[in-house]
Amino acid sequence: MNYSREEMMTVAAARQLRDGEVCFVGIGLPSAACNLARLTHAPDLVLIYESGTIGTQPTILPLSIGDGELAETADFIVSLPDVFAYYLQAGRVDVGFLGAAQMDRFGNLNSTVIGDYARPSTRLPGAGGAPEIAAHAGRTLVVMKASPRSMVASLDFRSSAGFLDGADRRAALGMHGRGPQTVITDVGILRPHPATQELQLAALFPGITSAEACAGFAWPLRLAEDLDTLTAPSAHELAVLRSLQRRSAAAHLQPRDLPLHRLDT
Amino acid sequence: MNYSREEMMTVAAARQLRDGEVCFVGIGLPSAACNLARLTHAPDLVLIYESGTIGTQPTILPLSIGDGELAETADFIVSLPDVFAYYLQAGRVDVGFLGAAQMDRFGNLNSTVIGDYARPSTRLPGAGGAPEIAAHAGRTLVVMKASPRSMVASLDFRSSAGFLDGADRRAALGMHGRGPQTVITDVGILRPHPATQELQLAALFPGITSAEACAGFAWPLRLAEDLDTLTAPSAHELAVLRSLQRRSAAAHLQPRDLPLHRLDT
Amino acid sequence: MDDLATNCWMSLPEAMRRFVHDGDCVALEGFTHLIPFAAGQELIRQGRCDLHLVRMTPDLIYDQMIGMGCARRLSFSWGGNPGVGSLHRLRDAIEHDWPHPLELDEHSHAGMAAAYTAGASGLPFGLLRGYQGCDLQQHNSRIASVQCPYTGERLACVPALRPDVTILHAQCADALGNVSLSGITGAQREAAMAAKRVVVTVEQRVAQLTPAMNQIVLPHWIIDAVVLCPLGAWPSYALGHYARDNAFYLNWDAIARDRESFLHWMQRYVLDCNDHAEMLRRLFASGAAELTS
Amino acid sequence: MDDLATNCWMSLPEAMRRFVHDGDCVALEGFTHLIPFAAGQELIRQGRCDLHLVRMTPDLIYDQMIGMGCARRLSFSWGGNPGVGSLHRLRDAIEHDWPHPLELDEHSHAGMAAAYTAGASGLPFGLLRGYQGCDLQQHNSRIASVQCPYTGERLACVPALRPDVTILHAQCADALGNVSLSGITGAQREAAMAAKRVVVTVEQRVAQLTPAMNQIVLPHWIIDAVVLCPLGAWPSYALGHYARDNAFYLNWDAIARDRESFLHWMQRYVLDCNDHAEMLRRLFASGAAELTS
Repeated sequence: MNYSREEMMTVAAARQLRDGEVCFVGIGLPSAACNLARLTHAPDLVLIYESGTIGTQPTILPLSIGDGELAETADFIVSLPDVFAYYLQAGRVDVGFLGAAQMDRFGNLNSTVIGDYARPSTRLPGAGGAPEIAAHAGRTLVVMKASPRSMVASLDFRSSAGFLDGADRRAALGMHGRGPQTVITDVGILRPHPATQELQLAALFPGITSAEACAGFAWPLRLAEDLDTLTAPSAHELAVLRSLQRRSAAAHLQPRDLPLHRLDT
Repeated sequence: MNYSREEMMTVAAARQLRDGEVCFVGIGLPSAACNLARLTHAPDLVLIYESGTIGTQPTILPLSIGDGELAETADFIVSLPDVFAYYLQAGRVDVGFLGAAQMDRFGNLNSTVIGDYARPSTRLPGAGGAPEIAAHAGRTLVVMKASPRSMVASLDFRSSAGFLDGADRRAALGMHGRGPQTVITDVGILRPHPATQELQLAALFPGITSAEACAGFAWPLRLAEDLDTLTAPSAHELAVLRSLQRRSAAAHLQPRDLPLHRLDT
Repeated sequence: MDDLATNCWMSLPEAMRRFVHDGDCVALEGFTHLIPFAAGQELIRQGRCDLHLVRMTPDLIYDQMIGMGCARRLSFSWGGNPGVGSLHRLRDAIEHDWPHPLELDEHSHAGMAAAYTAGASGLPFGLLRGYQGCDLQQHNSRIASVQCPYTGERLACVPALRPDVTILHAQCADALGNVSLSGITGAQREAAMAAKRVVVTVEQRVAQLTPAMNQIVLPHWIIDAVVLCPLGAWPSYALGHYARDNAFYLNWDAIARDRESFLHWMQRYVLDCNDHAEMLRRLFASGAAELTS
Repeated sequence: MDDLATNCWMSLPEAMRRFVHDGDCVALEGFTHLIPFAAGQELIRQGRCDLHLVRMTPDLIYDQMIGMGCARRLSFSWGGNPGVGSLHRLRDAIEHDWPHPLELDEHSHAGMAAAYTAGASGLPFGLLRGYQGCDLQQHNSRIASVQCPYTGERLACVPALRPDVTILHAQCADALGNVSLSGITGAQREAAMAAKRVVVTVEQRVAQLTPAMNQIVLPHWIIDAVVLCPLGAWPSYALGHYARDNAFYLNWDAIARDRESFLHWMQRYVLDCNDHAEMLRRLFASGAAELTS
């Protein structure tokens, strides 16, 4: 069965999630991956979107982190101060998702600026929830396509901490979470080396060579000793994912239904 | 019209409240006074009970600070952390009520122990909300009967701060509130001296002499230069208060209606 | 889903046995409303001891537990019988070490609220403008202070409360164990979120939680046990189900004032009863009316 | 009561004129949901300038205000077009000082939430475990730290946010001006409680507030003005009333990418319209469809 790289990424991310875990979900691929997991092997996955929706079970993928769909299908909703203090900071989140414009070999991320902070060549949206997701989630999954422009030797700005300079510097800062345990790219999966914590290629996408994979990184990517190849998406995984995306696209295409008549009252 | 000392105290307390003020109410006489004010000259008085009920308009006086009546007649309810942080500490309360077992000449209060803290002769309930009500309410009203056992030269324990040792020591501690601006006893009303902040007799109950009043205090009570006499409760004040208390007593005497049948399910 | 449902719903004796151990730090929260009396009395029946009890307002339930020798230590902020007067068993423990000494960790309400909030937030301490000009911090070395890095002013600190187990009573829960409380909810949410384990007794098991006044919801995955226990807050109350038994609160003053009458009452209505339902039936049988109202 | 009701209900132009002044620190809050677009656009119409804008997620409304020169300073934690990409006007201000320089006070979401909470609580600073190993605090000297008096560990601090005025959009308010928000409520309650003045636009005026999902209520006595403003959150949404206009969010990318097309759009749909209702009628008249969907 044919599948795209993006589909393989989504499936690979979904497979990282274990049933019953509590996930702090981001928009886009993480949201697709979490809902794919929930609709396949992890029906009791608990999804928390940053907007405070707890135990959300959306039938379509949201376009924003605070879509009405997320509120309407949530077990309940809490305020932003509460979701960050009582859920994330309190250590009640097992898995957090992160993405960024740049990542370095220790999984540190930049989503703030390209260039100088005060006068950037490109101003990016900023850190948002990332610094504390990176610190407090039991583990984080980073989702980013591999290219030398994004997988860089040195970040322009560190928006959120991965393993810092490696070798347990992270634990020394007293962070509860175990950091970026898995990085899902469009060529394969990286995991930290047990001792140095430098990210190394742990598994390749089917049909990708390690040379092709390494070309996506601006630093000399190390290969794990037991370098593996991921199983291709199953027919069931693809069917569920495509159905979810079809459903979502159809819903998002529906014409807006703004009750303009209320302006006349 | 005849009236009791307790009725005069309640009426005197009610008269301290101005329409539209936000009051942090305690159980007992303060609750009666606030509701009397609300039912007479201050219909838009906002009552907050410590249990988090905001804008409560009880039809009967509660027996506890968290009676269902307070919840059912509230505009809304907040949690205890919220009522203490967002309402009291944030300076959104105009008037707080306090009572205690002992008060000294500067309006400092003891509701913790008689005797030594570690091995008291009488253990009292403790401070509860008082330390922060005393600090943060715009002003406090203390309600206590006068007797040398309670109006003491020196407290066994300072549970909450009045004017401390006077002479603006209070302001030096950075407290938002202006402290015990009025003390309502069963012989008259005390107010702080503008300079020393020592409490002095500002107004007598009708029919009480200043000598009788002073006998209720273990320290030599000073009299204000413009010592006044309070107006006796009006017929309207008494009628409203008595009706409220009659209504409350009748409601409290109703037999309990515990749905014991639910034990069989 | 059925497995999950089966796992968290259980009987009160089982829940107390599995999740509350001798020596634990235990918070039975509820500010006047929704006080988990049935759970506290089951702990007495099971003879739990050496507990560090935590509650803003000890109320009758801790008077009973302290009088029956369950407690080693008490964190609290107001220890009276609301609207009535003293908690005589609490007083006897402090004043006369009966049945044995009780360590006190005494705070103000605002301090307790900040300590629970810090515990729920994963912070080591709670921050407040509080305790100014009071003697409490001279007798409780856990009340400290910290300097504001911006203004230089000193603010009070209290160490975070993190109970080993928090026990609540709530109006309802669904099959999965999602719990809903409404009305006056005190510091219950914070006490639950701060705890390592959470046990909740409820009035009703419902198919679906519906919005209610000041509703808070606790998700099933922070909760270890849910127990169906109608009237489990009596003599406290459950808004929408039954009112506070003010007469019993008044009556408790006489029952608890004297060690003998206290022990007699506890024997007859708690120890000699298998459960909360039997206690209520016995209390409200014709013969017992004089004891309770 | 009628006097009070008359006093707090007013028109949007009047509310903005009376309660928002040039140079003010202004928070228009709302996390994706209930963003007060109509109010922000009225501030643009009135030419308000030199504002210190505060919002966790600047969103399209601050892109518009910044692009029209209302802002001197921005406190924020995530400045993108959600699910779409950049806020081009925000970028242009930071990258090229257009229309003039913008000071940044940048935080994480958790830091902003703690800062609002501190402001609402009357504390001078908010406390969090945050910013560990990040570069933000090197560029924002307002992010500081404090030592825990119990454990010795260092925790991050942010100064309390206390806006001169917080502006919200809500589902409904009653005659007195008690306001009810439900659904995703972000940091709105904290932003309102932290503010010196509060103005709220609402979808509906109701006789009585009824319980709703995750409802928060703001009491009339902390609120300075309530404005009836149906669809006042468009293109954001009001749960129970209308959905988020995702197509417009997508479309904004093209409108705002270019200074000319941005200015043209603002002239035609904001400055040339008397109010939000006229803007919506013009936008959704047949001829304008290509611009918006």
